[in-house]
Amino acid sequence: MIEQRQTKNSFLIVGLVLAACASSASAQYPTPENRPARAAESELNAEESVVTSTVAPNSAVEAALFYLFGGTLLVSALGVCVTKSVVRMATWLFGALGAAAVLYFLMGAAFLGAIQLIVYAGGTLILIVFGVMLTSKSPWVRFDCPRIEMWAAGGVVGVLFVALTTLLIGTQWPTLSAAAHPATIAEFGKELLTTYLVPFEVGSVLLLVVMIGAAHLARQEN
Amino acid sequence: MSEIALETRPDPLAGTDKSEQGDVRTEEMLVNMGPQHPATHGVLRIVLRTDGELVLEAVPHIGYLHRCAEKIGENLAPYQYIPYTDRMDYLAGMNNNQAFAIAIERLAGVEVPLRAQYIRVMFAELNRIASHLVAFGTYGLDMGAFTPFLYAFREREMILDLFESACGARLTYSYITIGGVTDDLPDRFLEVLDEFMDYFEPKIDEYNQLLSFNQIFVKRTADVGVISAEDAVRWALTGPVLRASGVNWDLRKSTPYEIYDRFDFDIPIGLPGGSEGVPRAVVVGDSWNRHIVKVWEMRQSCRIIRQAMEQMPEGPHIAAKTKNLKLPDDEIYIEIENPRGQLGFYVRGDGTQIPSRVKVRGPSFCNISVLNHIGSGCLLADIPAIVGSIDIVMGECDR
Amino acid sequence: MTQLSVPWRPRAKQQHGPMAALVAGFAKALYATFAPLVRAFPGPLLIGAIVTVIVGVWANYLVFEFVDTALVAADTNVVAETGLFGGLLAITEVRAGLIAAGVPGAGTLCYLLYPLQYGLVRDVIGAGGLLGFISVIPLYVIWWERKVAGRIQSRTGPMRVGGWHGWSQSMADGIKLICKEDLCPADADRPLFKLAPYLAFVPAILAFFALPFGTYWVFREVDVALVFILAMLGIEVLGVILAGWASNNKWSVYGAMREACQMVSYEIPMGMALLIPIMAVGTLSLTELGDTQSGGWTSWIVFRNPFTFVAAIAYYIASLANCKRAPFDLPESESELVAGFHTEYSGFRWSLFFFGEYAAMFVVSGLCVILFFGAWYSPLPMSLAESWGLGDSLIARAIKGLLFAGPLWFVGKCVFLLYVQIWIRWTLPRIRIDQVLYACIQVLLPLMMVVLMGHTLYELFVPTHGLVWSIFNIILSLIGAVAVLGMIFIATYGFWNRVGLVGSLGVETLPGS
Amino acid sequence: MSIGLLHYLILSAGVLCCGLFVMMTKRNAIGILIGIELVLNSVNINFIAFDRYRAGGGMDGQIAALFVIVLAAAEAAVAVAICMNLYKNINTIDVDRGDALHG
Repeated sequence: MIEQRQTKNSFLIVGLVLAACASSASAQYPTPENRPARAAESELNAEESVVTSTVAPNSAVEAALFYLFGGTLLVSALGVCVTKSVVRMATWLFGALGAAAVLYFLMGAAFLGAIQLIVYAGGTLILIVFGVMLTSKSPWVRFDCPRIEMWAAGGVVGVLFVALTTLLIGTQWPTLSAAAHPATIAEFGKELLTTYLVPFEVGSVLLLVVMIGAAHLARQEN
Repeated sequence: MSEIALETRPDPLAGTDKSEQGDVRTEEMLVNMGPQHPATHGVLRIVLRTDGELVLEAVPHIGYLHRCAEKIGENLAPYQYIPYTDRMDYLAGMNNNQAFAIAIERLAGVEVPLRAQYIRVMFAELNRIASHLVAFGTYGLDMGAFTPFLYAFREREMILDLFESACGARLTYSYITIGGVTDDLPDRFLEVLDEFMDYFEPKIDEYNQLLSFNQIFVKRTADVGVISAEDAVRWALTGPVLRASGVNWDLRKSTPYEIYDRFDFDIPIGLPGGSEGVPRAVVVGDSWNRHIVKVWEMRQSCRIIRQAMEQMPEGPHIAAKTKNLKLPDDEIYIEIENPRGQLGFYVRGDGTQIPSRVKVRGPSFCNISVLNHIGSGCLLADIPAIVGSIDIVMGECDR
Repeated sequence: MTQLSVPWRPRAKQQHGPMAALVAGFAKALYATFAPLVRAFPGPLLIGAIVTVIVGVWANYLVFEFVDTALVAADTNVVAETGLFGGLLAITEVRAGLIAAGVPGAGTLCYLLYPLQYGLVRDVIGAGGLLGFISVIPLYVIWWERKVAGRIQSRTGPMRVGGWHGWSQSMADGIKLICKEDLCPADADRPLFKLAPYLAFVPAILAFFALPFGTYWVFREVDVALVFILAMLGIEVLGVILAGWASNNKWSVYGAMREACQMVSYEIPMGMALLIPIMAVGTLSLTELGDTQSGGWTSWIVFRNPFTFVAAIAYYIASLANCKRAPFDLPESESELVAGFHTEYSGFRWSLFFFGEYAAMFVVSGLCVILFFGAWYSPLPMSLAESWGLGDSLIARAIKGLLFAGPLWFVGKCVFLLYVQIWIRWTLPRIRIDQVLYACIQVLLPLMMVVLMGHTLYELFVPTHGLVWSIFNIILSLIGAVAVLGMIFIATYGFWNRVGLVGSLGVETLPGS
Repeated sequence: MSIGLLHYLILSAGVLCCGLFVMMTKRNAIGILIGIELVLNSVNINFIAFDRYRAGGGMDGQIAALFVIVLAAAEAAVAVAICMNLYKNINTIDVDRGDALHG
């Protein structure tokens, strides 16, 4: 009975993912061909890129670092997939988050990389470990999933990955080799408090609400 | 393999109440504190039923140091048994010797020379100081303050030097024996002792500055493990634990043995917070009071020692006949004030040299029984605070 | 013959590996060489070592500065991207540029410094130096802590190993730890158990890579260095939690949970305290934060206004909790939890926790120094140096480095703060977990909120010139002077006090003398 | 060998697929939360990569990524609170057993 329901649930997810796949495949992506208006812009950037190419990290080093940490990210993500113990999953997740943070650094988003480490690694992950400790009876918490469902999920995800990759490779992406200019933290702050002031405030209110809400949820008496 | 072990093991908590009243649903668990644990002062094992940091139950398990001390006493002549008594409470060997010696003397009717009685009292009080110094130091250690421990041991070493000069032993003295003390005081002993007292008495203030009135220490111990006066009496607690609960009861005052009635000293008892410089958070009967009563007792012991030094008479140090005593067909139970409480010896003679029955009432054994009463409902870190304040010696607890 | 069955998993006797043997052999040889020397000439060798370190540091600095000058002189546009290891300068152009810049002896120096043109080579040298520093610091802080503890407790501390005051005691301990068996409990989560010490150790090391020791003395100038270091300190918790969890020991789990509680709560007041210098200066870059405090000790941020003064103290308390030092050493409180999260660890893995802890101690002290206590500047204002008219010669630079600014000042201040940490540890009892959290959430957090608001208002509305400003400045300077003098007095008071012990019973000579 | 936008996008697609797989196969509520974190991270990589390789200035991508991180933290807090509540009520965090609202 429960088995059936589980499979039903996962098929629902499968359907959703396939639908998302299909809709993304049919979407029109901007390519230089269908977007002539940006030609002027890219010219401008070509000019900038000449000026700033000395600032950008050496492309070979960047490539090496990308493959190293991209590989770490993927391996950690796969590790999350195949591990059964929740704490080990969280540890793999930490590997993935750390590698992602290094990639942010690589892409010139140093502030985000640091924030990622603080918020995710320092906060979210501890939250998760907390949750695990509060909710597990034995150190080896395992919730097994029916084998058929594993295969189904794996197949769907594989199809999705292949579809996405073909789609991505087939699309013409802007090929700027470097950022227009590395964003400084000051500009970041300025943007956040001018253009994005409303989302920023909404975000802070959200955090407050979440703080109170989570405390209330966890405390709720039966 | 580990999973099977975990799954098949019977759940010792099955049937216990889940703590539903809390904010967060939690699981209780059993943890073993000891027998090998730095805060249990020897080989005490406390089984804690905990809910996170909260201790719901603390059950002391004793007996790891059981050496059949009482049974041995029924197979040896009393003077042979003296070395066994100081191995019970190894921090207060003199007091244990004294208790057993007094019991046998009263039973067999041995008259103790006056000088011997003065020496005994002096040494018993010195040993009380040494014992309280250990209690003070290790209590600091339990609270995470390492330094007072070494200060206390520095002074204790000096007392042990004095003991060594008198009897050659530093821990298990067998100095106070039936009919007196084994040897007379060595030369210049009283001068050195006087020098030590001059050195030591100001140190008590230093200890208080360093530990007793330290805000963190007060916060850790005040209002922790409170024993009311009624409870203290009901649980048959004795010694500093009883006096900290506000009960003015000390055998040296109430039923003076030896020559304690000749000295002028006070019995420190537990004080409520806010009075006489006591920190506000303190209540009568809490761990802080149990700690401070010992510190004040050190000062009173100093007073007694000084008076004993002044009044020290000349004369023999031991009665004429102390060995091969025939114990009458009678029984006796006497108690004296050990540093930890009332140490009682019950001895029954049957006309031979060897007693037919020896029983000991150990103060640590009686005092530890209150642990579950005051240790439930406190935090995990309070357990060392409580155990340390009760000041147990497992050797005497298990005997 | 039946074999005795044991309740634990039987295991082959483990020998220490070839690596451990190599390290031990090397250290032994080193020790055999130096110990007799040290025993013979402790004083001259100590002075010699200090002088060598200072000279080495400055020579190193000058070399790097030289290369920087060369790079600037040779115009970075000619950097050719020729390989994986960074740009290679055309050596002739550098030479021409240097000669044009008037550097003496540039012709030959240029070729000597050939390898330093590669960014990677310089990174490797820098990282090597940093790692050397990081491995020496815990060794000697541990040794020093034991000496200070000994002094506080009227005993001597390590005296034997190596002769002069047990100078190589930590090394001997390290060798012992490396050679010890690496135990792992039978029911532990083995991979996590083995991983956890590295997770506790590596972030503390990584934090050093963004920590500036002087204006140009930083491995990587990150403009978000402060956030980065905070992140690294935050990650360290993860190692502790995993260690406690993976040990499969209830006491260890207690330690881990305490660490999690403590770190998560103390990060908030710590972050708020750090916001205050950031608000005052307006940057997240530690180099810039430090460089604003060059005008003598009155320009230090701690004396900027009353709120920064409070913030500095609050930061110091929070940082004690952050690197689990007494009185906040609850995760490893030996009287309750035996050893908390590292109960089950032995040997090298155990020592990694301690390396991490001492490195973190240095990092938080370094942050405190940079953000509040004038970074790498001496209490003398830099303007004094200019008024002396020293010029820019090599000797003038050395004098400036010693007297006014430089990594020596930075390390010295850090070491003083480390000393305060040690001093607190051996003086105070430990507080209870509820008191730890109470102190954080109900005392420190509201206090920091008030301080943050007050600081904002102060910065906005109190003039930075004129009478009010002067009065404030004088008052704060007086408070600072009294505090510093008081600290020094208390720190040295014991030295006179202990003389009084001589002659009293049982104390024939002073401990340690 | 030059690293372009495509590389990052493919990487992020891989992480996304892993996250989805985790969400589909794990029965543990916290495991699912971990899957969500992976998916959010792949989104973030996309945002930042687009930000970097986008024509023109601005830092919309980074700001968006910042908000994603904020939301992820908020979501994790609420989700863990829900897990604890779930555990309080049904004594497990197996999501398939939390079907009290199931018709």
